[in-house]
Amino acid sequence: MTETVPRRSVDRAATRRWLRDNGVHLAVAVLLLYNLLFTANFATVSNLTTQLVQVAPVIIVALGMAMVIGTEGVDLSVGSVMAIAAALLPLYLGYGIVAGVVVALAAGAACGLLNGVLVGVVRIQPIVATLALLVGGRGLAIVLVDGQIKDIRNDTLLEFGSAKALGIPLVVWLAALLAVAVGLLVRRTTYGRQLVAIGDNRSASALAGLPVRRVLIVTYVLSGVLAAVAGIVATARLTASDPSSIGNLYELSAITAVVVGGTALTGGRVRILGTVMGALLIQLIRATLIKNDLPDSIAQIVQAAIIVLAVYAQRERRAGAS
Amino acid sequence: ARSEDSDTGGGTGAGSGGGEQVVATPSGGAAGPGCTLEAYGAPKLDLKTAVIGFSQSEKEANPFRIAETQSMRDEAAKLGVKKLLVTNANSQLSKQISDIQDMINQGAQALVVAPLNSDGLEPALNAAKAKKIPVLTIDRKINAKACDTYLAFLGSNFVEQGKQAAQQMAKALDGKGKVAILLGSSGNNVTTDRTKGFVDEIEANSPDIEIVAQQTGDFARDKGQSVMEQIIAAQPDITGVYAENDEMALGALVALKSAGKKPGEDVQVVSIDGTRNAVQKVVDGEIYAVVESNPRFGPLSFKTLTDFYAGTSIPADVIISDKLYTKDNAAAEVGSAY
Amino acid sequence: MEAVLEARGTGKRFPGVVALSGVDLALRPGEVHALVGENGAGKSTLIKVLTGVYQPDDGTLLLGGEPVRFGRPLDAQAAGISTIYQEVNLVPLLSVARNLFLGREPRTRLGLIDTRAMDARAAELLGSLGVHADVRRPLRTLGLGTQQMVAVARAVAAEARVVVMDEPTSSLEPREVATLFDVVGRLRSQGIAVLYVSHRLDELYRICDRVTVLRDGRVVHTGPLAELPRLRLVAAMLGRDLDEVRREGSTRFDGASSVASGAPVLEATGLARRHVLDGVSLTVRPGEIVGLGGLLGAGRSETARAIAGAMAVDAGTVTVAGRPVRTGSVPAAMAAGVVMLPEDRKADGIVPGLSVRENIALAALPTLSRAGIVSRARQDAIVDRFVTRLRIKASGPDQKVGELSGGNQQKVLLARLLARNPKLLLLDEPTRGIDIGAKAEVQGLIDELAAEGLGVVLISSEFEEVVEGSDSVVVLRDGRVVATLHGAEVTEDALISALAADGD
Amino acid sequence: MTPVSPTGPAGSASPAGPPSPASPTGPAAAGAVTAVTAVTRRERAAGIVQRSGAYLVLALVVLVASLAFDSFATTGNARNIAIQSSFLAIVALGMTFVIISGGIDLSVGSVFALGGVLAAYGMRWGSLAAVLLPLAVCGAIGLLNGVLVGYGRLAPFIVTLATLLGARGLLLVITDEGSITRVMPADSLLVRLAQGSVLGLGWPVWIVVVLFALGAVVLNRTRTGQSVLAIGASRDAALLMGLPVARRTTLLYLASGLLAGLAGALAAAYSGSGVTIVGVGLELDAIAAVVIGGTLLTGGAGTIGGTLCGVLLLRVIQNVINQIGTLGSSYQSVVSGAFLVVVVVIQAYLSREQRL
Ligand SMILES: Nc1ncnc2c1ncn2[C@@H]1O[C@H](COP(=O)(O)OP(=O)(O)OP(=O)(O)O)[C@@H](O)[C@H]1O
Ligand SMILES: Nc1ncnc2c1ncn2[C@@H]1O[C@H](COP(=O)(O)OP(=O)(O)OP(=O)(O)O)[C@@H](O)[C@H]1O
Ligand SMILES: [Mg+2]
Ligand SMILES: [Mg+2]
Repeated sequence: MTETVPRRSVDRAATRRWLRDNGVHLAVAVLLLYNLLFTANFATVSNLTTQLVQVAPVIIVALGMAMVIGTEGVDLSVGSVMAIAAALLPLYLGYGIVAGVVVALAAGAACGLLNGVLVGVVRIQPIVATLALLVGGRGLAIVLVDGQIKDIRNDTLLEFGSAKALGIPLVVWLAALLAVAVGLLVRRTTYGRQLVAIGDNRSASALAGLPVRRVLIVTYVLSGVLAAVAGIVATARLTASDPSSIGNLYELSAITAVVVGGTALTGGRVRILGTVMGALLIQLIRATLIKNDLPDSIAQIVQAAIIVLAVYAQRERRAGAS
Repeated sequence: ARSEDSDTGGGTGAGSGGGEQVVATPSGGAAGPGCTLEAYGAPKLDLKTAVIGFSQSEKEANPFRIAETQSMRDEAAKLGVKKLLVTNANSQLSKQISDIQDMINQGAQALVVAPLNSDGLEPALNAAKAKKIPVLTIDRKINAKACDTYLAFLGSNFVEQGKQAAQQMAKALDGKGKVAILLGSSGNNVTTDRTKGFVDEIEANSPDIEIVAQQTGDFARDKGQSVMEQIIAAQPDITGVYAENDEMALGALVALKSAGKKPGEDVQVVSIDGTRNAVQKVVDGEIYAVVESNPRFGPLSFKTLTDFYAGTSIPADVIISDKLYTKDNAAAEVGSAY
Repeated sequence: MEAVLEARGTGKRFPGVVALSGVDLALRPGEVHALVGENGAGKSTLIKVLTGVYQPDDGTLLLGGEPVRFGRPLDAQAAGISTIYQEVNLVPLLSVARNLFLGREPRTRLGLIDTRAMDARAAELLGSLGVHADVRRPLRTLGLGTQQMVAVARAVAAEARVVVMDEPTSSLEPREVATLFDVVGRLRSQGIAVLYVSHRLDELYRICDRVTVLRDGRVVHTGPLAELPRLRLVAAMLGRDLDEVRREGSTRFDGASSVASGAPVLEATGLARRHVLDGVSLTVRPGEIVGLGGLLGAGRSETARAIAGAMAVDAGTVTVAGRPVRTGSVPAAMAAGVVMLPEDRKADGIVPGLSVRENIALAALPTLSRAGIVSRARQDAIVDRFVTRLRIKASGPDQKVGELSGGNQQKVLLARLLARNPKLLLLDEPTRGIDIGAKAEVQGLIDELAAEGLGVVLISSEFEEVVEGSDSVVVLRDGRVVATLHGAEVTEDALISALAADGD
Repeated sequence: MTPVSPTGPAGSASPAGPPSPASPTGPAAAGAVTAVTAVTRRERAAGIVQRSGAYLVLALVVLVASLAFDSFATTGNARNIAIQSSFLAIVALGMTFVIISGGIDLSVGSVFALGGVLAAYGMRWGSLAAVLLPLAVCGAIGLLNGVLVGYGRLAPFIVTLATLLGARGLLLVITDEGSITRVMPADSLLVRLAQGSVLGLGWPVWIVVVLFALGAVVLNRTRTGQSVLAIGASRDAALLMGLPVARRTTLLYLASGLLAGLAGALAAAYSGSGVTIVGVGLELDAIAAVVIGGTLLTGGAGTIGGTLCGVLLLRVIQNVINQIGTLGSSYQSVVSGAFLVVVVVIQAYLSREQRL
């Protein structure tokens, strides 16, 4: 009797921990299985490709978001930054693809710098610091192109938006590549480890002599650049630059992906694979709802329910205080 | 900055140079007795010395709103109106209410309002009424008493637009096929009306056309694209797409092509608005037809106001006739599209 | 005699650790019961089980003979058990008074908090404990010692049947300690049971009636304290044999003050900051251990923080090995070879979510990595070295530091500093909350490091430690240096009279 | 308890024994005390500036605006601003408490809209139902948030993000995908209340005044308020101090839901119908207002009055932009974004932390 009690409790703990770390993978698997079995025309290459292509920009944004959240921050401005990048792209494509891309990325970096300085130096709370750019950024983007939606005619860019390598679209390759890169950055580099430490206990990190400000600024800059990349990807796919709608509500999708992926908003932890999976989960949910032609109302409710379930499955069951 | 297309392809839509609006229902007519200065009880006014307020509903971030606001500004300038106040509610109803109240407070003597929603502007309109300030609502009718809460309504009939689109769709598919609808944003009257007009017409007159999907694309191009991609993957055999605005249609075209479909041949696309980019696609034969929804309300609004102050009676509804772009006229008219 | 609170066969497991197994503990009314054991023995865990913070995996709790289950701390408090947890657990942003009465504020007829009455009672309560602070200011503006006293006040203010104190004196001055013992005595005379955890053995012998010794989560001895001589107690705790223990003195410092020579490693002059420091100067030579003497709030921590660049100063210069160092910047100070062990381990020290390995490597990361890539090999080398040298007790280098016992956390922090191989060590309460075994080790280590030529600044609330540890002592009061003792002058009496002499 | 006897403790403290408080330590302790109070006075001053930062900025903006535009400093305009701010203010009040507790409630925007639609829906059974129905449903949503955050220990951000979607979905269900807008009869009590005014100020404004007064009292003068502050500052500490953390947390989100619902119902009555497209992005406005008002998003500190200032500031900016009268919509958002930065930066410098 007394023998069994502990074992069972330990087992339960183990299960809980497994769920906590793999809940999102499980959820993705389940949803995938469901669709493969019950949704018409789901198990087709073209369809699966579509899902990957659509999720690519979300993943790219979510990677930056994961790092920012790792520092116990959040970046609400990513959507607007995407729009700014998208707006600048056609304005400079005239000088060639490189010029256009460089300018767009530079703009992303600049936006990130603004956020980073507000958060790291002026020490404004991330939500509000980045809220400003969320509000103003899109306006700026629209001003840049005075409200016009410009068609993209640059073949290299269009090619990038549609071409495939080894049967997989370039944009998907890009997203995968960036995921690996960010993964290594966080796990293997000095910067990455400092980032996590700062997110966990800022004052201790400062006293340990870590360059807190620099790390924070770099993180937000990276988030900005990644958002810009996503903006370019989305533009290339759309074959047009539409700053008024590109990246709308991406901040929420990205945050959801990160959190559903098991990165706590309290910082001190960055899970890249989880984030990617989180993004995939959201994508699958949306796809499922559209393919079964559910009305918007039901769609939103179901989405809400699944998010809560996914997060609940992997909640931290702390023993209590301390 | 050097734009890729220095010739600003599709860039000049904003100008008021394009096609004037044409009134379909003439003065009086079905719209009852009409409204006169006395009936409304507004003070006499000379526009040249007047402060006019224009309350725009959505960001000037899509061709329609840009053209609409621009044509108001241009016409005001043309007539030498003393001051034109312009506000924009950024799609927030509460803001449109305060916008109107603010303009009244700044001494606006007549108001032109592009309502964000058919309901919910009561406090603002009451404030205007209390000060006997005439209010013209444009492009969207509000649920209130004309010549009382507001002066009159100028604009298109969205249900009618949907109906026209349906007829074109029927023609394109000669009465047979599977159609997907790209809805506008949920809860928006325009969405509701354009859907109603289309669906009713199809059900009434084209029993063999089946509506297989209705998903929202939020009036945005990228959403139109991603939703379309999902729909094609799920139902590769659709033959028609009805987009409730041009932007979603343009997004859909991209999706169709990347899925290896030939718009205009495998799939027929019909949409509403008449933006230059869309009309160009009609010329290229990718879109079958575009029902115009003309945003250039400047001239008509100020003409109506001038008439009103000149003592003419204004009908409650001044419905403008919506032009139709098909391969027959598109090439000729694309220049006047916005 | 019937026990008020009793734990039977208590067991508690954490991932990778058995913190408690089969622990029996009975608290009788009117007794002061000592709970002792090495760092990580399970004292705090037992307390948390007793007070409803953790749920035991096995065993039962009896309250006045009746089985009880505390789902959360609130239940335990409702049952008349009030607790002072190991790390100060109060709300720093709230005022002192509100902290004291949080959850049981005096209320007016309208049911609203009676602020005036509350402040008055708070001031009285603290005054009776010798703390004369403005009770309306935020708690965080008080020194850690003072905060500890507030926690004590809060615990005794609630009329309780059992009062649990987990290392309450670890950050207290002799003066406060004495006050605390007064309180304990009063509680005992009122028939209240007190569970008392401390690593300061002399304290135990002064106030405790019975003792329970924990080792590795098991009870190795229970009984009247008087019948257990000090050495046996230590032996029981450490699980070593008597003579081995006998060889070690009360502190490991060799009294012989090494004649420090050579150019000063640290020269701090005229450090000043409004209301906190006013013109503190300090010189440390290689191999010299300089103690900072002072009472609570004298500004010792501030001095250390100023030198370490952790606190901006209005005036004053810091020179390390002849080179001036930019003040107010920790990285600058570290680059110059100055490192500090912060006073508040929980808030300013550990990074709880990270592993032991990462916490140790944290400050040295740049030196452990090539081209920004962390070299796992170098990291492990350093970590292994210090884990063994400091006898850090963890389930492995991958255990989260947040899960370590207080003492082991402290050792990890020391390791982090040493990994930078610094020129000057600033140690603010280095042995706080460390068991005598570890304490001796740490003290020995400090001597060792000094012998290796490091300069050391030592802050300790234990006069004995300061005196035996330091070659010279700088005495502070109200942020001013009031005396400096050298070599032979360094005695407790000298220190105390220096403290007493009024500076003007 | 008896004060420490002068010699007793000193004697027993250690063999040598520290100086007895009576003589030598006396000055030392006194020293500490004087230092302490000195610090306090400075801190008080700083505290006042910090807390009134929002007030100062508001005053400044109003001053500039009144000088710049002659139609700004008019009673009519003041009335407008007051009534227009009131609905956001009610939402922001709930948000303030949630944020002080270290949480956040993103669902308020949708809940606000849902409240309005339900009010219009309930109107068929009279004004009372038109208030109770939204309160019931929105309260339930708030409760759900609270339980998931308080007892389930889920991240508030994500939980309320989910309910943001859910509430919007629910709204679409009861309005047939948003195609139905129910009108509220102008003669009904609720509408007359929402649109009517006393002493020149609209009823909603008075409701705001009352609610905020209550809010301030609850926060500063009740045990609930104190525990909210404690939870926000350190959840663990609050737990160890024996506060009913989970229950309090739940209560907060419930309150936030109720307030958002109430605001929605009032706004609907004010605008005469349950419009489906309102409330989008309202949560961000509320958060901005709260933070501009000087409340820490990290929790543990905040003021009710500050939030009111924050709300007014946001509205005044909008008003000023309209006063300029010719700004394009995109420029408008650029301006408000830039303004947000300026305000929070000023705030940040006013409320500088003394410590590192
Ligand atoms: N939350 C936790 N998770 C995992 N392990 C824990 C946790 N808390 C404590 N432990 C482990 O339980 C053991 C006992 O820890 P505890 O804090 O009770 O020791 P202690 O006797 O209080 O030591 P000290 O005297 O240093 O405070 C230690 O090995 C510690 O690593
Ligand atoms: N007994 C007390 N009463 C009121 N305030 C105090 C008291 N003791 C300390 N303080 C406050 O704490 C502040 C910092 O004290 P601090 O603890 O850093 O000094 P210290 O010499 O390092 O003492 P400690 O040994 O606690 O570190 C002082 O400026 C003082 O305001
Ligand atoms: Mg302990
Ligand atoms: Mg100190």
